[in-house]
Amino acid sequence: MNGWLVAATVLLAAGFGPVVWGVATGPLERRVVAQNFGTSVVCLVMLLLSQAYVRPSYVDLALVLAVLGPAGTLVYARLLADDLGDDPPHANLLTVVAASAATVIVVAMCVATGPGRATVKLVLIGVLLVAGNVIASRALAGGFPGAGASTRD
Amino acid sequence: MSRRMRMWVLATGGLAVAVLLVAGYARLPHFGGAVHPYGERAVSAALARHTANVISSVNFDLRAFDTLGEETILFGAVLGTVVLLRQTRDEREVPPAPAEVAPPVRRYALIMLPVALLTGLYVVAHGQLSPGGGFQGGVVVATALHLLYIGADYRALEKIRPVGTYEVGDAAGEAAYLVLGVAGLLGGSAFLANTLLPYGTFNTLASGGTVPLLNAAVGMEVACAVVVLLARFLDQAVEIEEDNGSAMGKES
Amino acid sequence: MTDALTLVSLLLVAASATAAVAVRDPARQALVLAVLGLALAVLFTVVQAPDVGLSQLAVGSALTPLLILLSVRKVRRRGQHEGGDR
Amino acid sequence: MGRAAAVAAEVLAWWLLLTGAWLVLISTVDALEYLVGASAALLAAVAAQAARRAMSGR
Repeated sequence: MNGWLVAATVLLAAGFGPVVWGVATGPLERRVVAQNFGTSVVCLVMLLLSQAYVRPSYVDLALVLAVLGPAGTLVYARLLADDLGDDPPHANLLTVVAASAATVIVVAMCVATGPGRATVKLVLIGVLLVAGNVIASRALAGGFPGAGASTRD
Repeated sequence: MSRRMRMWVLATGGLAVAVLLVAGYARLPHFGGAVHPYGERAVSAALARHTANVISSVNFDLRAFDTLGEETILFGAVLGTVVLLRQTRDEREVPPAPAEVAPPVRRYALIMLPVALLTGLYVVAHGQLSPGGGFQGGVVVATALHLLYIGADYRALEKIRPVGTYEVGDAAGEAAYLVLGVAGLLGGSAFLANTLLPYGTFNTLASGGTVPLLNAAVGMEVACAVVVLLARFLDQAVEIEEDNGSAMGKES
Repeated sequence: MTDALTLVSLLLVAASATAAVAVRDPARQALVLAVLGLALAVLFTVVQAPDVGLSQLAVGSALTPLLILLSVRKVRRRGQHEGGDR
Repeated sequence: MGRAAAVAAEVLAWWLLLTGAWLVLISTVDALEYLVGASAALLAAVAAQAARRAMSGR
């Protein structure tokens, strides 16, 4: 009974299920926020899977996602600025949930892996993920002023 | 050749392929069994050549010729896009308007650009050790450059991304792959054979003979190809407009 | 335990793929495709294919949305031109 | 002279930071990793400096 595997399954079902629902239905504002939250959930699941399968090399997937995930959300915030213009989504609660979940999981994994460069790598991924999530949600909440301009580049 | 005749030729050809497929399928080891003829040979060949990541060994060593085909497909696809999305006579190029971006997003893009670039290069360099390789790392490198478009605007990106250089890089990556293949030939063995370089010690950067070099060639080619591809898309979406003499102000 | 994880990831891929087909608007579809990419990356990792998962993450997280949304933008701008100074 | 020194200082700062990041990312550290890491970090540092200049030089 691998505890990490249980955690990954629960996080995937409880976290990513609503994300798929949130991105498939509802107003555009909520869909973009769901996509941003989905990036954090899957990055954390990747971290848990690398610990569950005892394969430190799987951490590279979480690293690439922590680097490129928020960039994807910024692409939406930038190119959908016109559609999001009227009431930009404010999802501070989700950002706090994502940040706290990331902190808990990274700390747990750091304790499990013990001191060393691998732990620093985990902390780096955690920091990148949380910073990216916060910046992306800030950008969604009106980070592109003058969104009313007809076309933007 | 009437239409009916053509249908008959298609039917016979299809039937023959179907028969071959079923015959081949019948002799496959059944799913989930203990016998893996192809897997065992691939893993033993990869370990014999000190390549830790068996997938990279299959991609760049055992079936390097197929990867040459994939790389040429990508090269051809980007070439086709460049031809299709070129600026035609009745279109004019309008300089892109500067975009206002919130300061935190700008700082984030500035910090993340080198970090993403480093991550991409890390994924390319360690292709034969851990999951990753030339293709994945090349895409990460190309996406890293475009953080500048996301953080600022297209004008800033155009300043540091001379498209001509990347087109040359695209061709150079493809050529490097071919040259490495021919080098195997000149080295007395077969085209793209991994007999040129020593296999090095297992699980280190220099292991796997020519696998890391082929990885680097593919990484360079994919990164440059994606940059050229995005350059054409961005040009069309941001700069190129119909020149139907409309008196509309510059709104791009 | 791995069966449960495989089952959950398969269900998520099925759900997001159905959503990708059901959504008609290209901009919204780009969003659903990004989430489908994430679900696929998890499925590939669960069945021990991290290289494919990494490819899916690299392409699906920022490159595909950028290509789709730039195309949507180009089509919209062309629409505005035909419509004159709407 | 001031501008060139500033540019060099920034590239150097980014280079050291990114080489450190490379050493964190890799699993086994040996001479070749240092060499490849340093050159990759140098490339990224030059790109970082060029990007900042392109973004601010509006």
